[in-house]
Amino acid sequence: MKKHAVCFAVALVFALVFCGSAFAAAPFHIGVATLTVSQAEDTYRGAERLIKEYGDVANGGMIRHVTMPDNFMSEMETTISQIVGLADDPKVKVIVVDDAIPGTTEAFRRVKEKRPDVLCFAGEPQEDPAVITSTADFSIGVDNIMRGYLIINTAKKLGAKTFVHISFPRHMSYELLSRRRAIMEQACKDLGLKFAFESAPDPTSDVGVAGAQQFILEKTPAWVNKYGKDTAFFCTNDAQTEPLLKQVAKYGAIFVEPDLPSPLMGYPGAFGIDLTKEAGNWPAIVKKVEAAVVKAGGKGRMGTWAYSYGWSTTCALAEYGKRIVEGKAKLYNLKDLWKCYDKFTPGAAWNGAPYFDVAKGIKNKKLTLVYQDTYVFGKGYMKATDEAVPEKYLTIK
Amino acid sequence: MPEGVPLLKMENIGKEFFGNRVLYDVSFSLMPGEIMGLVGENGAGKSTLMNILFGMSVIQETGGYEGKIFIDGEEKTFKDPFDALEAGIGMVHQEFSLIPGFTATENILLNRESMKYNPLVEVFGDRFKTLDRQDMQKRAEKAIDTLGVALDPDTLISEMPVGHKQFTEIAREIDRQKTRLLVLDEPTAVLAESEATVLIDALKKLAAQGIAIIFISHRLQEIIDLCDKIVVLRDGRVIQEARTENTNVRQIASWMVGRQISGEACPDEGKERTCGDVILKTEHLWVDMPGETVRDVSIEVRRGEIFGLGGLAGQGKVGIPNGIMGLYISGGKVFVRGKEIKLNDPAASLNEGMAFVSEDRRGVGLLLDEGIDWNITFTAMQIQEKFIKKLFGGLIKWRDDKAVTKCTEDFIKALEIRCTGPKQRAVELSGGNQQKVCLAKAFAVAPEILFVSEPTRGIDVGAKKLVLDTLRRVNEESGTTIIMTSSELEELRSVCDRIAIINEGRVSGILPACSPAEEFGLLMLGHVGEGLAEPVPAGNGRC
Amino acid sequence: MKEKLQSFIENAGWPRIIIGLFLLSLFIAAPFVGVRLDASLSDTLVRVGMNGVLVLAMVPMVQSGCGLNFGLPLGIIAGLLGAVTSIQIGITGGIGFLIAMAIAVPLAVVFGWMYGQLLNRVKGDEMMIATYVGFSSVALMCMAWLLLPYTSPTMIWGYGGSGLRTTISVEGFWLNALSKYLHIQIGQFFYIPVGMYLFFGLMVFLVWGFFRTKTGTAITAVGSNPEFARASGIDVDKMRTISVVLSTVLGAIGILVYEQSFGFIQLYMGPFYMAFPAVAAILLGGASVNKASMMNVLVGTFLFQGILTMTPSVINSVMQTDMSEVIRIIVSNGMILYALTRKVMVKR
Amino acid sequence: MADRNKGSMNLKNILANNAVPIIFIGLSAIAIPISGFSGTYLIQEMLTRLARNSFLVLSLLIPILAGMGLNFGMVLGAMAGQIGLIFVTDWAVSGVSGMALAALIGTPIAVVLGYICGAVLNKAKGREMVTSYILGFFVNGVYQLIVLYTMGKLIPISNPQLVLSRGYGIRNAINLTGVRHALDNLIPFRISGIDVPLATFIFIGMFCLFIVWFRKTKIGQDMRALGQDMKVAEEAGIPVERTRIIAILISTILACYGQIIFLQNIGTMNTYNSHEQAGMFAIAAILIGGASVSRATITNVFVGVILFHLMFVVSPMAGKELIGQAQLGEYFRVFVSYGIIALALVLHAWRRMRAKAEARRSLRGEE
Repeated sequence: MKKHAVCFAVALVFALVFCGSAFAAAPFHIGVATLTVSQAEDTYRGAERLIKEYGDVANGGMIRHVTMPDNFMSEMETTISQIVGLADDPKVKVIVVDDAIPGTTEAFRRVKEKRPDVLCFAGEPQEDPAVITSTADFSIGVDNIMRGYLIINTAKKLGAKTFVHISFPRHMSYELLSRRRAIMEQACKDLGLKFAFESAPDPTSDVGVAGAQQFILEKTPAWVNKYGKDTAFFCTNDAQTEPLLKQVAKYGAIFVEPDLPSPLMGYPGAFGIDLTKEAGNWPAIVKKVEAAVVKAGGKGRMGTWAYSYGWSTTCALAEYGKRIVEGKAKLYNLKDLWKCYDKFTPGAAWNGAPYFDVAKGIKNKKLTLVYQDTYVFGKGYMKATDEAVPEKYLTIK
Repeated sequence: MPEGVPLLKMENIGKEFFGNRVLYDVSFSLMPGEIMGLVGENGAGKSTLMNILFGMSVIQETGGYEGKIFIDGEEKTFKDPFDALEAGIGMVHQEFSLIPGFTATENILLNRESMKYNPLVEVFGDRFKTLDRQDMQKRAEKAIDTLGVALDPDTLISEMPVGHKQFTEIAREIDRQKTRLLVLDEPTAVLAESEATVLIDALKKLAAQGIAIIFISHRLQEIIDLCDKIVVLRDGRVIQEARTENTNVRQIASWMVGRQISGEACPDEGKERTCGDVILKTEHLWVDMPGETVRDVSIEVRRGEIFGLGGLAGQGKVGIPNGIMGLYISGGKVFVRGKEIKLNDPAASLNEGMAFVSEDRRGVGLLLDEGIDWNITFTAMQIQEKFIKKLFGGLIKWRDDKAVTKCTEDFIKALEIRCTGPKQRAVELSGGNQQKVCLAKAFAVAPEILFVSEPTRGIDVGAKKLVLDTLRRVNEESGTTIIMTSSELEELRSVCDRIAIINEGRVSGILPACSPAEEFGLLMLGHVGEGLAEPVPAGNGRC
Repeated sequence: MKEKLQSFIENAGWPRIIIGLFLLSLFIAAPFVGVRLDASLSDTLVRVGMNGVLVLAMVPMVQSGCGLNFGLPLGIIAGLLGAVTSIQIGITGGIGFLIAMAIAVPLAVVFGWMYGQLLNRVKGDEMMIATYVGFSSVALMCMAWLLLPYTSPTMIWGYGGSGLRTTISVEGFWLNALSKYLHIQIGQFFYIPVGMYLFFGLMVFLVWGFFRTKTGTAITAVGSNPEFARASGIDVDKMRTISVVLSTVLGAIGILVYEQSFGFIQLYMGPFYMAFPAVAAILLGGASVNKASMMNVLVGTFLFQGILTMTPSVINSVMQTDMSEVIRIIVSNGMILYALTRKVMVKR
Repeated sequence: MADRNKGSMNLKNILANNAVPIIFIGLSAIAIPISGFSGTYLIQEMLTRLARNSFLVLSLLIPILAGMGLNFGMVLGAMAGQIGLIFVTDWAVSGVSGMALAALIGTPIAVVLGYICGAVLNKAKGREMVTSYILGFFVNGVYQLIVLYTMGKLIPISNPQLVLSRGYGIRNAINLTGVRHALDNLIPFRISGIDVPLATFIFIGMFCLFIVWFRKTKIGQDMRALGQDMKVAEEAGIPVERTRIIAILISTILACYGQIIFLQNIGTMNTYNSHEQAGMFAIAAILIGGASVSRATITNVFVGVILFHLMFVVSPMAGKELIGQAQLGEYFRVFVSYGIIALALVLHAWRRMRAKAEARRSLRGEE
């Protein structure tokens, strides 16, 4: 118990110091909920970027930032109360949740019950599209439908003959992930690649994250041997991406882009890249990562997005909400949305479209799927955003 | 003899445990309302007889019994205690079978609660009937009233004095409408005298209502006060059956312990034994050992002596070695060779050259899951660093398995331990061989003073002899002082020089082993001063 | 012959035989479904070396009667602290690894001692409390990882500039510090890290040796029958504490061995579930909650890691489904359950 | 002298017996003002969480009564409830009738699982807690096997909103719009801006009455008896093993209903994870409420739920406000919630040992 007591004593001192700063009046507040750095660094950094831009509520700024549980799959209650807690501040007009982990829908529902005026935005919803759009005013997801085709297309351009998709049962119960897998399989067939599915241990099961990563680490060489060097690997789990990148570079295989693309996704950890000087500067980060990847032997065979998807989306959603409240932008106007993206990601090419619900056969304007151009290290942009995706992939289940 | 059909008749009862005969041809009968006292030494067969009567599972599991039991003239066999309960036999065991967090009422009516119907019973069955607390209260009060004691039915067992717990147990048997025969196994052992008086009055009342009672006790005066007749068991045989008005405490005591072979009690008569100065002395020793509390013991033991500690079970004789060896919390003073030793520290006692063969073989005495070799050598290894090879100038104390095996093999040979080899696990040995292992463990430390507690309990005759002979030999050859605790007086008398009898945690007397058996019997029963001889001070034995 | 078989089954125990046969069938099936046998075998062997010391860390506490060490994360945390500090210092190669160990071991001793004091106060409930002590210490360390003033650029968050990353690569520091010594490479895929095995062997030897010393004997006796030990003048609490310290130290060393082969340091929630694979492995190896031998460690680690390596790839290739993962979970937890419900059997 | 001694003993005992809640109240008292939450929000949140969690926590009472410790196996019941909800959602039965139907479907599954759990625990007497913990993992695997591979294929599920578009397997999240707040809003009740889930509270109240009643039945009495002393109970003819199985069975069934109530309030279901922490959090709550592994009352449940969840709501915010980093609050919360369980268990073990020493002291002679 002593530990607690000490914690609190220390905490109390801190509190007294912090309470000193006065609450200056921002006209309204924006609530941002993200995961912690250990779960998803990029969105957390996005929130930090917003605080830098608009200030923390505690210091009279605009942004009210909270985090959601690391163990979010089973602690839905906490997620809900954290998000709903944001609406407790009467000045909050916009709530951005990124990643919109399970529980977000219900949290938004509760926010709306009390405060119908609050704009509820979700980034990268992990609940079913139909579920999240039932309450969120606007959501942005990574365009797994388009990417299902585009990743394969890019892989082909990079010289891949085989495409290996690594995942596990729990992830395959996600509608968009499961569909993407189906689309990839079809695209491989159409573009003349061999498709293979490999299963890996679930990091949330009894083996833990390390056990799951280890599996990737040791299996990749065998896979490269089995499928040949011209094989593009893809992995649905962030934690498993790290060892995969390391092995892909080492054994000379191909890696188009991570599931949630970002220069920070996997690369710094996999190659031990020092980014202290570049902190916060995406182009510089890309340059540094590029150098490391090229050095590791991944030149022209490994890619990602130049700006972090999670980071950009968190920032863009908050900005979009801010502009809507201020009357400078309109909800569902994608042009306004792209402007918000541009503010934070100068020079990046974005594309996207409203989600097409296969079951109902209609477009859902509340969920927009976006994607950025793929940047291959040592090769440059792949112009994926200019590529036209054949219609038929939109309806593959 | 009263007329009519006896309520209980046991005829030619015999019982063998693994070839070890404990009951021979026991017969007696009991009329309704009659109180019978059942007396005998520990191990005389009282408990086995009652276990047979009560249908305890241990009897069935070990091959049943011989003879017949008649209830109301009808032959019965009880497969389990519930059969016996059904037939109207209630038994109050020595250990309380009570639930501490329950009230007296709840315990009296345990699993026989009064119940009320409610509609949910139709769905879930009878166990979902609610308890009828009012009726339960009434029944409990009635049972308590029958006993005629002042016992609040709402008191929790955990908050009761021991006597009340005993009454609660008896009340439970009374509440059974069917109970016609009540067996009480040493009910007064835990009671103060005043409480015992109340209990005896209550039992008389019960008998007056026609309930027959079998009363087992070591307090002979109580037996005489309460019972109509007594049956004395010795070595599994009925020695005497008598009406209490025709006998007295002395007579019963001699029936209990008396043996024709009394000459054997002093085996070395005539042989001069030399004992040295006082090696062990206790002053006002008390030991907090549950069930064997030692309250105030001051004794002196001489070098080279074999000193016996006798007395009835639960009186504290076992507590003495356990306290001196630091296994239970103890106080007072203990001197070895005139030097006071630290109590409550087993290592200190061991370091003083004392060793202990515990009565609790399986609990304290053995590492059941380890081999014989470990069992024998462990203490010596840890305390005296025997069987240790010092490597790197003593930095590493390496276990010398060769020496361990060698030593174990020697002991196996010397003590005739029947086993497959030094590595056999202790749990797989028979009781007698386990006991030999325990002795070997003590011998391995080559002690100056050896405490042996109940060394022959639960082992067969052959092993018994070997164990006792070994003790004698060690005493003679190595001059080891032995302090032996035993519930079997004859055993003590056959080995020891002097015997102290412990009663209620105190020394009730110390006698030379050759003193007449009756005197020991009287001391055991707490009749201090009524003995024939005065207690013998140290040094007045054969030494 | 029949008798021999029977005694073999009795000695090995049915669960191990069943799992062993299952694993064997996986190995046999592997080449037919396009999984390389040599690579799989090599993977399994590497894993045994990596995880062996962590499984070994169960032994002292089991032997002293403290039950299975669900508090292993505590030792792992000590190891992690050693690892990150060593990287911070920046010395590479085997020396860096030794430094990590030199830092981790004293920390583990301190943690283990405190942990031992706690466990001595809760005799009988060790396993449950250990689980929660492990969990809460992991959460406490999560805060510490963010706040500790480490500055090495390879370890801290690239974007934020402070706090440690979830995954830290040890490449360029002491990756394969042990594994690379004397390693045998046969063909492209068969690889045995002899150095790591030697180290693991050394650890096994040290633990084995420890249990042959006076103190080790006393600890075993305490676990077998604390009353017996007490009657023989043993300080039971002290022996238990020693065993807990030893377990914790082995946990710290174990994670370092693991990391040098794995290539990454896992911080934050990483240690959270580290205890379970180790517990599962030793139970699978035939240990009970109060008796464990070196053989249990070796057999258990091999079986557990073998199943972990083989089921996803082979079953996946056979059935073309991701179901293998679910089957693995059922099998491994089923075995632990079996071990827990097994009556303590008297042999012969 | 003796009396005074007793008095100080009592105060010490009260402190020792309630150490966990006292520490918690202290922590909350400091943390609430720091977190900056409004009173209304906290009251609303506590009411909601009380309604949501109490039932799950109450399901722990009966195994404790029967001396089986904390039933980690209650996640089995939670899984049964979830299977019920999957079907109900598929058949689009909504409202209270939907919940009732879900309970109806869940019950037989819970009975089977509860029986298995009870039988397994009978083989692991004295190690119930660890065993039921592992059993939870094991059955979780079976649950995944059934829900992810057989539903939609072998077990017909027609609603495309539930089944993955690949044709089998239930999606990872299910919107329980049909039964959402069905019970909570059955009797609308609002007092000064705070919604009170009256019907749920009535239901919980009824269940408390059930427990009170259950304790008065023959079987309740039997459970109390064997909870205190299994051997004596057996000697008295109480069927020990059977009664233990019944205790777990009831607990599992109640956990099944509890999970349904929990999820109707949450509104969405994480198909593969919602149940995982049900046991962990319920156990944390009851321990914080002052219960021990061998003794628990209804009061413990409610005090525990309020304190635990108050801490849960407040600590991330408080942590954030204190240290200035949002994520530290999160870690702080995890630390507090696990640390408190460890602490509670340590205190209980320590207290039990003290009680044993105390009992032995009373055996000692006059000295």
